[in-house]
Amino acid sequence: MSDGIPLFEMRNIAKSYGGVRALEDAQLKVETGRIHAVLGENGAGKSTLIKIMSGVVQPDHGIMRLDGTEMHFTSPKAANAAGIVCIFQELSLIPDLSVADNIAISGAPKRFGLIDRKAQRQFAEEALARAGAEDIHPLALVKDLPLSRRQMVEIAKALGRKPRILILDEATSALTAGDVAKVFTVLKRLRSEGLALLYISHRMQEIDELADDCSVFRNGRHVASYLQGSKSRNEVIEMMIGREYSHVFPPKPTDEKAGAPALEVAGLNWDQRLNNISFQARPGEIVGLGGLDGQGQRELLLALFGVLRGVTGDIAVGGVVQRFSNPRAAKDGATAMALIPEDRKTEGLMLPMSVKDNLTLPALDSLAKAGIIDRQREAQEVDRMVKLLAIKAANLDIPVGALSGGNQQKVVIAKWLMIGPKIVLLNDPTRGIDVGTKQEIYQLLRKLADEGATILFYSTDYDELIGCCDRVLVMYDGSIVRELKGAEITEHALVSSAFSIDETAQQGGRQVG
Amino acid sequence: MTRTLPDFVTRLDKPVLAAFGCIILLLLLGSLYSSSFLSPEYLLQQLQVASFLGLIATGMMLVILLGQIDLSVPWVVTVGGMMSTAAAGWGPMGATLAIPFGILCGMGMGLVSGIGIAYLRVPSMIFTLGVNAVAQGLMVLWTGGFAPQDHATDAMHFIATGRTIFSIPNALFIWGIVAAAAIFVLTRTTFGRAIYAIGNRERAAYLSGLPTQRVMMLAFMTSGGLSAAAGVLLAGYSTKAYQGMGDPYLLPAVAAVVLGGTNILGGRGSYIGTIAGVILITLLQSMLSVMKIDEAGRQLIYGGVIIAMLLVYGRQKKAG
Amino acid sequence: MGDFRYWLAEHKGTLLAFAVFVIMFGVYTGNHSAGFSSMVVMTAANKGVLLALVAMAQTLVVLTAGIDLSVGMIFVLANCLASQMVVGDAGETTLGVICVLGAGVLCGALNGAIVIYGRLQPIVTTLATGAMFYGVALWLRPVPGGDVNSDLADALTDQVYGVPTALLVLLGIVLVIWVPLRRSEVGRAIYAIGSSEPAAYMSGVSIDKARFTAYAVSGLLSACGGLMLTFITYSGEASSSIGGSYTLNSIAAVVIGGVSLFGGAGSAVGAIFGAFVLRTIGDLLFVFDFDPLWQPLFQGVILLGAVTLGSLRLLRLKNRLDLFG
Amino acid sequence: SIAQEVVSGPGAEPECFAPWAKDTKYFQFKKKEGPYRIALANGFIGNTWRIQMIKTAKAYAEQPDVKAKLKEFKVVSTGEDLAAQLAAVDNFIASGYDAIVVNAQNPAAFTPVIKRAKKAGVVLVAFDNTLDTDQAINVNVDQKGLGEYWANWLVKNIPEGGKVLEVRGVEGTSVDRDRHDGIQEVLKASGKPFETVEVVGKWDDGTAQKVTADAIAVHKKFVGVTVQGGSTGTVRALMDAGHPFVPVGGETENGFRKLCAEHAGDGLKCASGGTGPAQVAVAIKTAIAALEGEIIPQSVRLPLATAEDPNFKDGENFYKAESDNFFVGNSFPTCGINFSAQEIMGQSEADQ
Ligand SMILES: Nc1ncnc2c1ncn2[C@@H]1O[C@H](COP(=O)(O)OP(=O)(O)OP(=O)(O)O)[C@@H](O)[C@H]1O
Ligand SMILES: Nc1ncnc2c1ncn2[C@@H]1O[C@H](COP(=O)(O)OP(=O)(O)OP(=O)(O)O)[C@@H](O)[C@H]1O
Ligand SMILES: [Mg+2]
Ligand SMILES: [Mg+2]
Repeated sequence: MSDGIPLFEMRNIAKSYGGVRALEDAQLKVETGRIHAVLGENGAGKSTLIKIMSGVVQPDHGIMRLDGTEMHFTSPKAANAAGIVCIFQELSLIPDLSVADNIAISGAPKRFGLIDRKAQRQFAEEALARAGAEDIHPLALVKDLPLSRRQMVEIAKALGRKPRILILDEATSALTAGDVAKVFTVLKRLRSEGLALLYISHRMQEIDELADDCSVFRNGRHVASYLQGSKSRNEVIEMMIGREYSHVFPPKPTDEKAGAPALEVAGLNWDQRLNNISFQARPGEIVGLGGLDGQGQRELLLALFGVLRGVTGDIAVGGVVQRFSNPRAAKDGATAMALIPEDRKTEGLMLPMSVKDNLTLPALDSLAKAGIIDRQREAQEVDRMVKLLAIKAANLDIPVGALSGGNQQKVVIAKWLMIGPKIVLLNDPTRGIDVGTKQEIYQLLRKLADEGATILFYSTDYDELIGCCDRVLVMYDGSIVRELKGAEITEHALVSSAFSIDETAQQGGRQVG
Repeated sequence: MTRTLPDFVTRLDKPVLAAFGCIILLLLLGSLYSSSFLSPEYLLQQLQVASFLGLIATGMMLVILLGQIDLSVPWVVTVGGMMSTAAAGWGPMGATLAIPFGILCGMGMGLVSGIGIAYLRVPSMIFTLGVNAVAQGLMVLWTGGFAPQDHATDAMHFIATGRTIFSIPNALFIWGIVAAAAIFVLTRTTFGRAIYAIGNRERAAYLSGLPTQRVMMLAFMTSGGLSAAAGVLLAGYSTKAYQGMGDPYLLPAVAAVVLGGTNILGGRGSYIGTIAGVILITLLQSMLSVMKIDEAGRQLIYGGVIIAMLLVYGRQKKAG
Repeated sequence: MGDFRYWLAEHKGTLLAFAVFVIMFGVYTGNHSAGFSSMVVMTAANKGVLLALVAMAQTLVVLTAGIDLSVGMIFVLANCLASQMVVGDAGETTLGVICVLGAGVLCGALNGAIVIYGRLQPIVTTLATGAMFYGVALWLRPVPGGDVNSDLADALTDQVYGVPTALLVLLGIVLVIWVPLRRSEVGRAIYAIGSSEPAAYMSGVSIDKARFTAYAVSGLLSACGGLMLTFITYSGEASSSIGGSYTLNSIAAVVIGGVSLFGGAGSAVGAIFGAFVLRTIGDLLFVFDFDPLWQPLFQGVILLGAVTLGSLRLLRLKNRLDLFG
Repeated sequence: SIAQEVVSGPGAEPECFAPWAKDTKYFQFKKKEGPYRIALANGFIGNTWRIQMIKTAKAYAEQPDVKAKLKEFKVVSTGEDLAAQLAAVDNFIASGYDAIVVNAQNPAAFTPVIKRAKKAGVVLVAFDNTLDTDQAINVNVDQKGLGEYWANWLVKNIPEGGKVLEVRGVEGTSVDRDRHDGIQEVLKASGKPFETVEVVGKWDDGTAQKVTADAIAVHKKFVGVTVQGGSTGTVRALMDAGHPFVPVGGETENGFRKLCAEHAGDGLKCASGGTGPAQVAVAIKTAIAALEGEIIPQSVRLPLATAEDPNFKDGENFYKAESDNFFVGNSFPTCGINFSAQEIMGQSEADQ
């Protein structure tokens, strides 16, 4: 693979944002017919690298060569024209346009200078078929599709541009296992058709399955490139985080939790999307929510947190039946419930506001007397949280949007820890987070539980459920179909119950943890 | 970390400094025309007039920080003026209650706006337009149908035009108090923090357990109250309330807030900037009117200067 | 069948505005002593088309997630210009019309240029340029007056076979300007940037071109409105209150017409019906016997009610997060 | 059988329907049998003058002798939008009203409407903002004459001339222009060294007060003031600035006359002139006369209601206990219209 001119090559690329050095002396070589994985922890510079490749940002210096000729891309359009197409994480779809419009957004078929809708629709249908998403109606609005479908549209859109190099930046992080499998089939087919693919993901098992070559980045520098399979998983992780790595998950306590349940749910129904849900959770327990994506897990968390209207059934906190009409009520007083939302950028954080102001938002009432903020206590609490979660920020007055994804997520968690929550609801909190940070989060969750909090943990990542949870409630179509306990929590059991099919019909899955 | 610097210095960001710079520039240019523009009487006179706009701009800033706008200013100002003078007609009791009653009525209008915008989720751009029309309807009906007393009380006149200490206008003190309160609220209270949070992203603020709808409603109530308070002052200034007294204040209030560096989309801005913006707009209007430029030229210069100033310091970061 | 569902979803706002208008206009003409006569319809059309054109202009800018506070002033400026230029023989009149429309495009282009290259917020930009346009209008026409080619004016404000010509003009403008724009790549880009500008940028959409087009065409449509006003009044007037009221009413019309103030969704056709709805509110004063002092209040309350109508959807709201868009 | 004919004068009731000029033509409409349907198409309503006007119109239509002649009297206010007002007139024509009285939003814009009214045989009478036409009846105030009145009075009271503050109205209106021309021509013709400083008060007390204050801050001292409207505000600004009292020529606001009377002893000399909102009653009366087949001048000149220092009398030409905001010149004795402003504005709906 080292002889001859590579399809695409980057050398000595550097990029700084203000004072932050995102990339320094970075290299990358991409070959046709291969899938190249880019690995690195949050803030390693992966996204910056591919943003440079795809013309979204310009490098401070360094050179890029396509087929041996030097290139400068001043916009995504220019990169597209050269055959480099990038799939950003849910960033490039236009919510109010139809699927077909989105797929054909640049270079739609035309008649008499106007868009030929019929031809465009055909074009979109073909692209969707190539991406294995024939079930998506081309006239549906993107905003009406669930996240995982949108991601498929994104892939179809990229394929519609007939790329030579296709880049996927965490393109699967919002997808369910089933969709991931579909996408993988497509990607493998593209590889065989001679495309070069660049693949960024924090999910190691995906890399294992897909990649041919790997490059690891750390702190904006290229650390190593190697052939997939030539290094063990631990070696790779250690290259990424730059330190020794063991025990992803903290040990689980073996004792059965006793005592009165902190949270009791009985016969919960909502809008035909939550059906007769009943369960209990005790202090010190981490209860997982499993199942395919979109089976009502998010809705369940939102219902508990007082966001949904028209919820019937009983929710008892600490033995007292409650009905929260908004998150404020759920958060306040003896309940002290916290929800770590799904999308940190729109639901968790005010990106332009400072790290400090973001951190203290939920706890503001307790830091204030008669509405006036006690600034000394505020500073103390903020310091405590920054230390506790080891949040890396140049200073606490910079906008939280300038932090890397992982640190942003830590801020979201920290702001809720500040209220001293008794019940913590987690909605897929590790999406797009690197392994190192994930590990810190797992440990934190266990520590919270040991201190007596009750944790309800929804994750799309089976490894996490297996590694972290004392119990897992598997949901299907708005109901809890199965409860797995202790050693019963295996990938096999999770998958089979997720599809709500007979366990014996499933082939045995790999057991991890 | 820059912890050692006092807060108000770090808050004086570039747009604010530029706005103050523009004020000085304007005065210097004006002094070429007539040295009177630099005389203390003229400046104090401008500050007194600026106080009315200052109150309105304070409320406007609150709602702009939320990412909203209040187009009901013109007739809520009138409501404040007319209701306070009407109350003054109800005997000695009415005279004492005149000022609070006027402000209360304005808050009532603001409450309606707040409910429509925060709870019924109608865009503020259009709901406050409707509230403005309703307020106008009410005032026309009130004046024509009920022949109210419209003479300002002595207290109102004194507050609006009197000069108690060092010949500084009382109205300026009122604005000073309101300004101090606004700065305190915006920087030191949970309410202020909530306003910035909602302006940045209401969804995240709601999920953080902030009472977003209540805050929004209260902000509109405050805006209504402050507009009405300006109406009370204006009535005191003219010694009477009259139809249309609020008309000249809507667009200057928005312009003042924006010239002061507050982001029109919400979430960012400091009150010091608004102070600068109010003074800037007041001076600009007054100088153009004194310089005997005809209305056509005045409008051209007024619009041109706003664009020019914003081009100097109000540009957004480039997207992408 | 499946396709129809998507078509319906796309045009829901427009259809709703249309339905509301039909009902209100029905009530109006039903109670009018002259009934649904051609004179009544023509009067309503002449008045409605003006606001409809300005509302269309507003729609274009609102679709890009902006707001244009200068549409009314461009309308007034065009009116003043037309009252000076659209006179004389056929050739001079044609030239005059072209100049007026060109001036509208120029005003819109100025707005667009400042928003794009100056990177100022549309609302502030147009607030300031609106004052400037008004200044120019006042300079052109310090006192009301002027004239217009009355043959052309009469032709465009009369009726043919019982159909008001003003409506035909509006229809022509929709067919010549709106429909092609809606179906062109630039038009789609206008929706795209309104819906999500970063996504549009990432998708390689020509953002500047689309935005510039939106503002320029908006100026053109406002100028069309100003031209029609000249034909209806045979004169020009630099009135800031007319400019202001058309600007504000255009925003109301756009909202009633189902265009999202957040950009990216809605149609100029909806805005047209929104404008007609607003106009019919005023007309209702004729057929119901209101005390004159109650009339402004009545109009205010109806306006408030009309814009609050959309809140009925909240009754069906299941997830409170949907409140925040 | 043309509905509207140009005839030669003299007209009916010449003391009320005074022709504007010697060469003013006369109209005679085909006599119609009463009672009549008359409409008032008002535009803007958001100021006191207009409210007072509408209340006067209603009160006039309620007077027994007038009421007997009316089958219907309808008032519609269409707001600031010119097109809406034109549509209102068209609607009244379509609905078969016999006469329409308008206060035009734009005097130049009614050409097409006048045509249609004429065709339909509808009597169109304009007042206040009258129409730029000789095809419909205008009930006019002599705006330029008002300017001349103020200026003549200033010339008389400031024999040595000096710097005069002129607070103008809404720029771009013919009323503002005519009043301004009247003032300037007389001051110039006086041969005395008058210099004027113009500011724009928009006929609005608050604006007038503000710009007067600005002007005083910059120019320090004036020997006299004319103010087209917002006179109360202008005098307030003089007082607030501690400017010595000088002769002021202003409108007929009650507040202005109150101040003039109150401070007459301190040296405040005033001339107050204008025509009040009651001109609407003259317009209605003209419309009825036209429908009855009387000969009417195309352009009617209204008398000015003036009062000068030292003739301000409480309860006669101003009302101390009443609101500042109404306009006192509210009666036209030669037309038999004798409302006192206080009668109109001092009564609430409930009392009537
Ligand atoms: N626009 C920007 N402004 C300021 N700093 C930035 C910007 N974009 C990236 N950075 C910084 O550059 C560094 C590299 O970021 P980058 O997004 O490339 O990391 P990443 O490897 O993609 O991380 P993740 O795994 O979280 O996606 C980070 O420290 C980040 O904070
Ligand atoms: N304009 C900007 N100003 C400041 N910081 C920015 C800017 N754009 C991006 N960043 C930061 O740079 C980093 C890289 O951005 P990017 O969009 O790749 O997010 P990310 O870390 O990959 O998040 P996710 O994992 O959710 O995709 C993030 O921390 C982001 O917040
Ligand atoms: Mg990244
Ligand atoms: Mg990431």
